[in-house]
Amino acid sequence: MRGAETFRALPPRELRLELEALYADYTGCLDEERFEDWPAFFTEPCLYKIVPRDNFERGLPLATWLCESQGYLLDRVTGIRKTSVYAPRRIRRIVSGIRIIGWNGDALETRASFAAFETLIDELTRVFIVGEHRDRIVAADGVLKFREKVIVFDSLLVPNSLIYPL
Amino acid sequence: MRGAETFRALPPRELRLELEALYADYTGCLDEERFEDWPAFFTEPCLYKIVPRDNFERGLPLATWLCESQGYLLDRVTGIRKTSVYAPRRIRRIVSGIRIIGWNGDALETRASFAAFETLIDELTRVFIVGEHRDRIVAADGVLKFREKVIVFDSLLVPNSLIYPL
Amino acid sequence: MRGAETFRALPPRELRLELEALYADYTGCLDEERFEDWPAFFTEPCLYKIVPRDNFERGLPLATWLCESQGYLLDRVTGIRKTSVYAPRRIRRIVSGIRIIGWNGDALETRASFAAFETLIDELTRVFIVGEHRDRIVAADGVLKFREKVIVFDSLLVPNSLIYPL
Amino acid sequence: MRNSRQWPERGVSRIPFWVYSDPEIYAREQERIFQGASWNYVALEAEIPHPGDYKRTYIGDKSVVVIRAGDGGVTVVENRCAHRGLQFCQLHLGHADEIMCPYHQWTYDLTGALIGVPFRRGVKQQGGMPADFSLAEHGLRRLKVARRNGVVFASFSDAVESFEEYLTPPILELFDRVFDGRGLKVLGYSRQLTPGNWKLMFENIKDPYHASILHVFLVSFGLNRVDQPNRVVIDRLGRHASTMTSRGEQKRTEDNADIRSLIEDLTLAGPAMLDPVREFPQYTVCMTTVWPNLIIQQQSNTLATRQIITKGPGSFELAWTFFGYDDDDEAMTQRRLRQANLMGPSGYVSIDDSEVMALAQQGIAHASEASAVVELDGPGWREEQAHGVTESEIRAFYDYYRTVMDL
Amino acid sequence: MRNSRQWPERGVSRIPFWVYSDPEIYAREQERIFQGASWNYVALEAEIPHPGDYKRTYIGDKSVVVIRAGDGGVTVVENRCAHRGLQFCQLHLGHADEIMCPYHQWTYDLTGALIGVPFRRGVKQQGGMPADFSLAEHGLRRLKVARRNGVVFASFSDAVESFEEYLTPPILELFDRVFDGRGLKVLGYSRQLTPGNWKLMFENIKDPYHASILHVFLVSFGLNRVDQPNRVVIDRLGRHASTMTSRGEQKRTEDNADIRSLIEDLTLAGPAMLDPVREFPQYTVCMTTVWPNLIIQQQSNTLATRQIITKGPGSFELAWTFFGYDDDDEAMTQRRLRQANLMGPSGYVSIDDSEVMALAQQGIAHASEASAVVELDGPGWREEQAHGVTESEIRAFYDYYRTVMDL
Amino acid sequence: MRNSRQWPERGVSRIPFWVYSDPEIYAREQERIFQGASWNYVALEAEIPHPGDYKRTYIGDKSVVVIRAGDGGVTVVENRCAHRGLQFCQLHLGHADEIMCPYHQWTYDLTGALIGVPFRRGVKQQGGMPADFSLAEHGLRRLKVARRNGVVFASFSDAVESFEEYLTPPILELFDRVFDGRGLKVLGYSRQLTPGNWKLMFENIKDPYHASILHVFLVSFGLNRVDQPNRVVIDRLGRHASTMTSRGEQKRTEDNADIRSLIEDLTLAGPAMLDPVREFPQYTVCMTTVWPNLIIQQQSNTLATRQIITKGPGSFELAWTFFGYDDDDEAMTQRRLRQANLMGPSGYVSIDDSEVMALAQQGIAHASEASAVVELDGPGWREEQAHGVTESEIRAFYDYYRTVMDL
Ligand code: FES
Ligand code: FES
Ligand code: FES
Ligand SMILES: [Fe+3]
Ligand SMILES: [Fe+3]
Ligand SMILES: [Fe+3]
Repeated sequence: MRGAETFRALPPRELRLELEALYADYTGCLDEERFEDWPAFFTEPCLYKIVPRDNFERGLPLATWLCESQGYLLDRVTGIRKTSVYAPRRIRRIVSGIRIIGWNGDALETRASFAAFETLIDELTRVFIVGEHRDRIVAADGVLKFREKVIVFDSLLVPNSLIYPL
Repeated sequence: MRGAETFRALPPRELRLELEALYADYTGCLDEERFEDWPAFFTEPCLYKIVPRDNFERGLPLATWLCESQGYLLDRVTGIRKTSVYAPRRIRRIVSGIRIIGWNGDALETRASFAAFETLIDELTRVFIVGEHRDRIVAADGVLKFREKVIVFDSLLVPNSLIYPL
Repeated sequence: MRGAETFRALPPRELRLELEALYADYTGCLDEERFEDWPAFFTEPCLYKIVPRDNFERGLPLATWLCESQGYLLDRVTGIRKTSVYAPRRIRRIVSGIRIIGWNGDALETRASFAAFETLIDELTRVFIVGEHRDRIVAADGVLKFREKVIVFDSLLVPNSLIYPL
Repeated sequence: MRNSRQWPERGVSRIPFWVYSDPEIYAREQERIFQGASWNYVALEAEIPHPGDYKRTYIGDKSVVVIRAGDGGVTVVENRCAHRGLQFCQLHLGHADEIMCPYHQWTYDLTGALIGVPFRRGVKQQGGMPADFSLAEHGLRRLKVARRNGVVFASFSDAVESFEEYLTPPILELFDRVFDGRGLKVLGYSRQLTPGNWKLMFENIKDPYHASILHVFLVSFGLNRVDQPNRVVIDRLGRHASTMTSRGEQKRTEDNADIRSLIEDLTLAGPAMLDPVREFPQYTVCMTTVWPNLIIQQQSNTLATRQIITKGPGSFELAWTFFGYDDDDEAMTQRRLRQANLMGPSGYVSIDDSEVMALAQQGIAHASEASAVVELDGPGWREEQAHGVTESEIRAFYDYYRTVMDL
Repeated sequence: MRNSRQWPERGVSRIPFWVYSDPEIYAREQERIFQGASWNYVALEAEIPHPGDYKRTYIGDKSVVVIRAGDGGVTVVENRCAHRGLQFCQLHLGHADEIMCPYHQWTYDLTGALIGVPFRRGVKQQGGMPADFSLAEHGLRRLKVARRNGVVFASFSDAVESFEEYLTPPILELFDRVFDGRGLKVLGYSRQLTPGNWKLMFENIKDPYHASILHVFLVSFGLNRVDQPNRVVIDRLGRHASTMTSRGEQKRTEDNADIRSLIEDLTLAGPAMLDPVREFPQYTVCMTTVWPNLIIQQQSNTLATRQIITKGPGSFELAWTFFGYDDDDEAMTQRRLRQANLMGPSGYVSIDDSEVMALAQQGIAHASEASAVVELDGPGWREEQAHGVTESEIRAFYDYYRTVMDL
Repeated sequence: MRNSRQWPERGVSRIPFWVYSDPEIYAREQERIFQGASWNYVALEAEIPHPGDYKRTYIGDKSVVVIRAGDGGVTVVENRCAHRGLQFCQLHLGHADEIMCPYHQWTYDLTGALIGVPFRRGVKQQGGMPADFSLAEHGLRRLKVARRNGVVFASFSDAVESFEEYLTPPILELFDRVFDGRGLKVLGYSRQLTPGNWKLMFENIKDPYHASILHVFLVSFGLNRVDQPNRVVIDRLGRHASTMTSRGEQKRTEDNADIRSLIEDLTLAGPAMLDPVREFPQYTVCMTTVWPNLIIQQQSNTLATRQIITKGPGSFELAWTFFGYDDDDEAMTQRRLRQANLMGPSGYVSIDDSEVMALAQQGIAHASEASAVVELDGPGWREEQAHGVTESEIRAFYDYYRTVMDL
C-alpha cells in the first residue's frame, strides 16, 4: 500500500488485513529478539508506553516504561544490548482480537488483546503479563507505523523485571 | 454488509474477515468489561452456554452457565453489576483459529479456540480456562449475531468462580 | 484455490487469508484430537520436527520429535492410539502472528507464534509450551500443504511428556 | 504440632484460626477424620449402572475407585497398585472387565482381588515371584461400603457403625426425603477449586444466618430468608445437620429490616430460569450436611450432591453432581437444568459463597493468633431449632471435631 | 527452628544463608519484626485525602487497611473481620462511609469500631447474639499510627517509641529533606514480585559499593559512583541508614579505574529522559532505608517510596509509589515521569538490582551451610562515613537484626 | 524426621512410600548422597572443548559450573559467588576467559581462584577490604573431579575413592563399552520435568521386568523382551547396575505368552525410523546406572547420558545429552537422530516411562503408611544374572541406599 490517502481509502476488510500483517510483523520482530528493527515500527516523534491498568484507569500519569521519541526507543535497545544486567529470558507474544476503533485525523485508532509468556533458564514457561494494545497508526513512507502505542497490562504486579518491549 | 442474502453470498475470504471482526469486537467488549453491550451480540431467542468438556463429550445436559434468551443474558449482567458478591478480577480473552464449519440453513457454523487469563488483586496473572467456541451465526439488522454460542472448556475444574462471560 | 500457479499468483492479502484458514484448520484438527486427519496437512515427503530452541540456535541436529515422511506421521498416530501408555490429557493450541517470510521456489515460507495449554485429569489448565512454527507451504491437489513444519519451542524443559502433535 | 496449639477458653464459640492453615492439623484430619471411622460420600449408583463401570474420586487426599462388581455389588478400592503403588485409574468414569495396572500389568478382579502377575513363575525356569508369594495377600486396599437408596459411601475404618446408625434417625429422614428410593438420573458435573480450608465450606452451609444477608438474589426473591419459616436439625453428636426454609415473598417487612441486600424491585428479565414447582413436602429448600465430606442440595427443583475434596490446608475442591429422577418428565428436567444457574462456579447464589470462603482464608491464613467469634444464638446448640438466626450448627460441628481431633 | 542455627563466629561480617530460606526464621521475623515494636510504612496521606478514603496494603504477611477517619485522622486496621475473619477489603484504593463485611454485614465505623450486627436481637424473639455480647469488644484489630509530613506509619505494638525517637535525629533530618511538609502529589504505582528474600532488598540499597560497579547506566553517566562525593549515615542502633552521592562527570579517572562497567562514550539518543534539575541541597541522590519495610528514593528528580512486602522466605513484593509536590509545575512533573524510566520493573537502574537479587536467592537457597562475606570497610561500622566503599550499613542492619531475632 | 520412620520388617523387598515424599528424607539425601562421597555426572568433555568453555548444570539441588581450564584440565565449582552468594552463571553453555560475578565484579580464574576484588584497597585512601583479607581464602567452592574417556564426574566429598574403584571392574567394563576413548560428538539436548521422586527413575531403569510388559513398542518389535537373552550386572555394593538384552523377533511364543502388550502385526509405516545396525558386541541394548545421578543409554544406535536432577521430593528433571562419535559417518548420525524418536519427552519408549513414574508418585504421595512390594526373583540379589525377570537391581539399590541414609 502507498501513502496516507490510500490508507484512509482502504475498505474495512482490506484495512483489517493490513493491520493483521502489521501486528504479526511487530510481534514477530520482538519474539525473534530483533530489537534493532523495533524502533522502525514507530513514527518520529512517537509515544510508546507500558502502563499498569491500575494507573491507566485512575488517570495516574506514571508509566512503567515511557518513550517519547525514536531516541528513547533506541536507548532502550542500548539498555537491552549493552547496559542492563539481567538473566537470559525468552518472551513470546500472542496477539488477538485486533479492533478498529476509528479514524482520528490521519491516524487509525486500533486495539488488540495480548498475552505474553516468559521462559527463564531451567524453568518451564509461565504467563508473564496480559493486556491490551491501544494504538494510533498512520501511513508513512508507504508503510504503516505506530504513532502511538499504549500497552495497558492487567496485573499491577510484574514478575520481577520487564526488560524486553511488548 | 447487509442482510442474510449478502451474508450467505459472501465468498469464503470475505466471510473470514467478517468473522474476525465479529470475534474481535466480541472479546473486546468483554475484556473491556462493557457487559451492558454484550447481549446485543446475540439474537432473540438465543442459546448461550458454558459447558465443561466432560459433560459435553458424555452428552450430559448440565451447563455451568445457561442462557436461553436475551432476558437470561440481561439477568447475568444484573448479577455481575448488582446482585453477586465477588472479589475484583480481570479476565483477558485470547481467541485464535476461527474455523468455518459450514452453513446450517441461514446460520453459519463456526468454531474458534480460546484461552482466558485471570488477574486477581495483588496476584500475578494466571491461566483461567481454555477451550472452544462452537457457534451459529446469522445476519440480523445488517450485522452478524450469535444465534448460538456454546463454550466448551477443557478443564472440568474451575478456579473458584466463573463470573464474567467468555 | 487451484494449483501452484494460482497460489504463487495470489496477492498478499488473499494469501494471508488462505494462511489463516490453513492454520485454523490445522490447530482445529489437533485441538479436536482428529489425529487421523493430521498427516493429510503435509506433503509426501515432508519434514515435521519439534525442536527446543536451545538445539535450534546452537545448530544441534537433535529433535524432540522427527518425522521425515507420511509414514512417520502415521506411526505417531499409531503411537498415540495404540502403543503408547499415558494419562489422559487435553492440549489447546493458540496460534497468532502469522508472518509471510517470502517465496522459496514453489514454497512459501511462513512463521507463526503459538502457545499450547495442557489440562490433566483433576488439574487446572496450565501453560504447556510456547514457541514458533517455521513452515514451508506448497499448493498440492488444490489445497495448501506443509512441506516442512519446524516447531521451535522456547523452554528446553518439557512438562513431562509431549505426546500429541503441535 | 506446635505446642502452642491450645483451643481458646470460650470453647466452640471461638474457632482458632490455626485449624485452617496448620499443615500438621491437616495431616491429623486426614488420619482421624477422612481415614477414620467416618462414612465418606463417593458416588451415586446411577454413575456406575453396569458391572465393570467405575468412577474415580477422592476421600480426603486419597484417590479411590468405585466399581460396580459382577454381582451388582459395589467395590471401593484405593487407587494404588499393590505392587509398586501406581495410581492405575486415570478416568473420571469408565468401564473395564478387570483392573490392570499399566506398569507391570498386575491384574485385579472387580472386587480388588489380585488375579494375575505376569511371569509369576518366571521365564525358562528363571526368575519370577518367590514360591511363598500369595496373590491373596496382595489385593488392592479395599474400603468398607455402605449404600442407601442409590448413594454410595465408603470408609477406611472397619470400626465404623452402620450408615443408618451413623446418620441417626432425624438426619436419615431428611436424607430419604431426597433419596427416596426412586432411580436417579445424573444430569452432569461441575467442579471448583476454592482457595480455602475445607471446613469453611461446611461452616458456610451450616450457617443459615449468612444466607439471609449475603445472597441478594436469594433474599430479594425470598428464596431463603430468616424471616421465613426455618428449621434446623442437628444429630446428637453434632457432626451432621440440616437446614430447611420455605420460599417467602419479595417484600420488605419489619422482620427483614436488617437485610440491606434485599432489593424490592429486583426482577428477572428471563423469569423462566427461576420458575420452581413445589416438589417436596413443607420446605422449598433443604440443605443437609453429612460428616465429613457431603452436602446434599435441594434448592427448589435443583438437586445435587456436593462432595468436598481436601487439597491441602489452604484449598478444597467442590465436586457437584447434579441429578434428577428417572421419572422426571422433560419439563422437570428443563427446570432442574435452568435452576442449576443458581449453583456451581457461576451460580447466582454459590458465587457469593465461593468468593467469601476465599476471602475468609485470606483473612485467617496469617492470623493464627486470632479466632472466629461464633456466638449467634449461643453459646450452646440444640438438636432441633425453628429459626435460622443461629450459628449453632457450626458450634455443633466443632464440638464433634474437637473430640475426633483431640483438640 | 533447627538447633543447627548458629550464627557464624565472625559476627556480622558473615551472614549465614539460612536467614534467607528457613521458614521458621521467616515466621519469627513476622512475629518479632513486622508485628513487633517497629514502625511500618503504610501510605502517603495524599492517597486518602477525604474522610472515608481508604487504601489496602500489607505489613509483612498481614493485610491492613489505612482509612481517613471523619475527624481527618488516620486509622489503620487489620484487614480481617472480627466475626469470622473475612478479608473484607479487596480494593487498592477506595471510598466508603463505613466498613461493611460482605459475609454477614457486620459494620464498623471509620475508626474500626463495630457499630452494627444484623439480627443482633434475633427475629421474632428468636436467635440473635447473647445478651452479654458487647459491640465494644469486637471491633477490628487497630494498629498504632504515626504520621509525619504526609507519610503514614503503623505498628502492631503499643510498646513502640514515638516515630521521631524511632528514626533518631540524623535519619529524621534526611526524612524531612524529601518530606518537608509540602503537599504530595501521587504520580502512580509500580509493583514487582522479586524471587528473593526481603532482606536482600535492604542489603542492595544499603550497599553503595554495588552501585558503582553494577549499574553501567549510573556509573557511565556519573549519576552515582564511589569516586564521587559520598556520605553514609546510620542510626545508632543500625536499623536505619541513608546513602547520599553527588552527580559526577562521565569520565574515566584513576579513582574509578576499577569500574569495568564505565562506558565513557555512552550517550542517550533521547537525552530528554535524563535531564535533571538541582532540587535538593548538596547531594543529587539520597536513598534512605527505614526499618523494617521502607526505602525512600530521591534519585535526581524522581521521588518514590518503596515498600517491601514479604511473600514467604523466597520472595518479596516491592511496591513503588511515585510522587511529586503539589507545587510542582508541569515541567517538573514531566521530569519526574521521564526519570521514572530509571526505576521500577523496567528501570534502567533497578532492573539490575531486581535481577541480581533473584540471582542471589538462587545461589543461597540451597547453601544453608555457607555464609555471605561482608568485610568491605569492616569489620565494624560507624554512624557517619564520608565514602561509599563500604558494607557497613549491611553489618549495622544485621547487628540490629540479630538483637531483635535473638540470633 | 518423624520418629515414625521405621523401614518395614521385610527389608528391601519392601520400600516404604515415605522415602518418596518426606521433605526431611529429601534433605538428608541431598546431604548424604549428592553432597556425600559419590561421583556425580556433570558433563561430556566434548561440551567444553576449549579453555574457557563452560557448562552450567546441577548436582542434586546445587547448581555447579563445569569449566575447561587453561591447561586443558576441567574445573567444577559451585555456582555461587564467594562474596554474597550470587548464582553468577546463567547460561547452559558459554565461554569466558575468567569468571566475573555481576553484582560487585569479584573475579575468579578458570580454576575458581579469586583474582580480583574491585576497590579492594578503597578509593582515595578510604574504605576497601581489611588488610587481613586474603584472596586465597575466598575462592569459589571447588569440587573434586574425575574424568574417564571424555565423561566428567564431580564430588563434593574429598573422601570419595577413585572413579575406577567407585565403579568397580564389571561396571567399568560396561562404561568403557560405550565410552571407549573415541571422541564424542554432541547431537543435542532434551529435558523433561517429571512429577515424581528421583528414585523412581532409577527403579524404572533397574527394572527389566517392566520393559517387557509396559512398552508395546519394544516388545512388539522385539527390541527388548524377557524371553530374549538378558544379562544383569550389579556392583558389589548394589549402587550401580547394568541391564543388557538382544533384539529378538516380533513373534508370539510360549515364553512371552504373558505379554499382553505384544502386537504381532504392528508395523512401521516409516521403517527408516527404526533400522539399526549392529554397533556393539553381543547385546543390542545396554542400560547402565551409575549412582547417584546417571543413566547411560545405548539402545540400538541411539546413545545418550541421562542425568537425574532432583527438584524436591515430588519431582525430578531428566537431562538427556544425545551423542555419537567423531568418526560417525553421515548415515550413522542420521540413524542416531532417527532412533532418538524412541527417547526423550516424545519417545515411543520413554513416554511410557515418564508417564508411569508420574502415576507412581500420585499413588504413593498420600500413602506413607504403605510400601512397594519388590519380591520378583527375591528376596535377595546377585551381582550377575542371566535373565530379566527380576527386581534384584532395585533391591540392591535400596540395600546401599539404606546404608548411606542410615534407615
Ligand atoms: S506398579 Fe502396578 S503392576 Fe507394577
Ligand atoms: S465474617 Fe464478617 S460479618 Fe461474618
Ligand atoms: S555477590 Fe558476587 S561480587 Fe558480590
Ligand atoms: Fe450461601
Ligand atoms: Fe542498585
Ligand atoms: Fe522403560
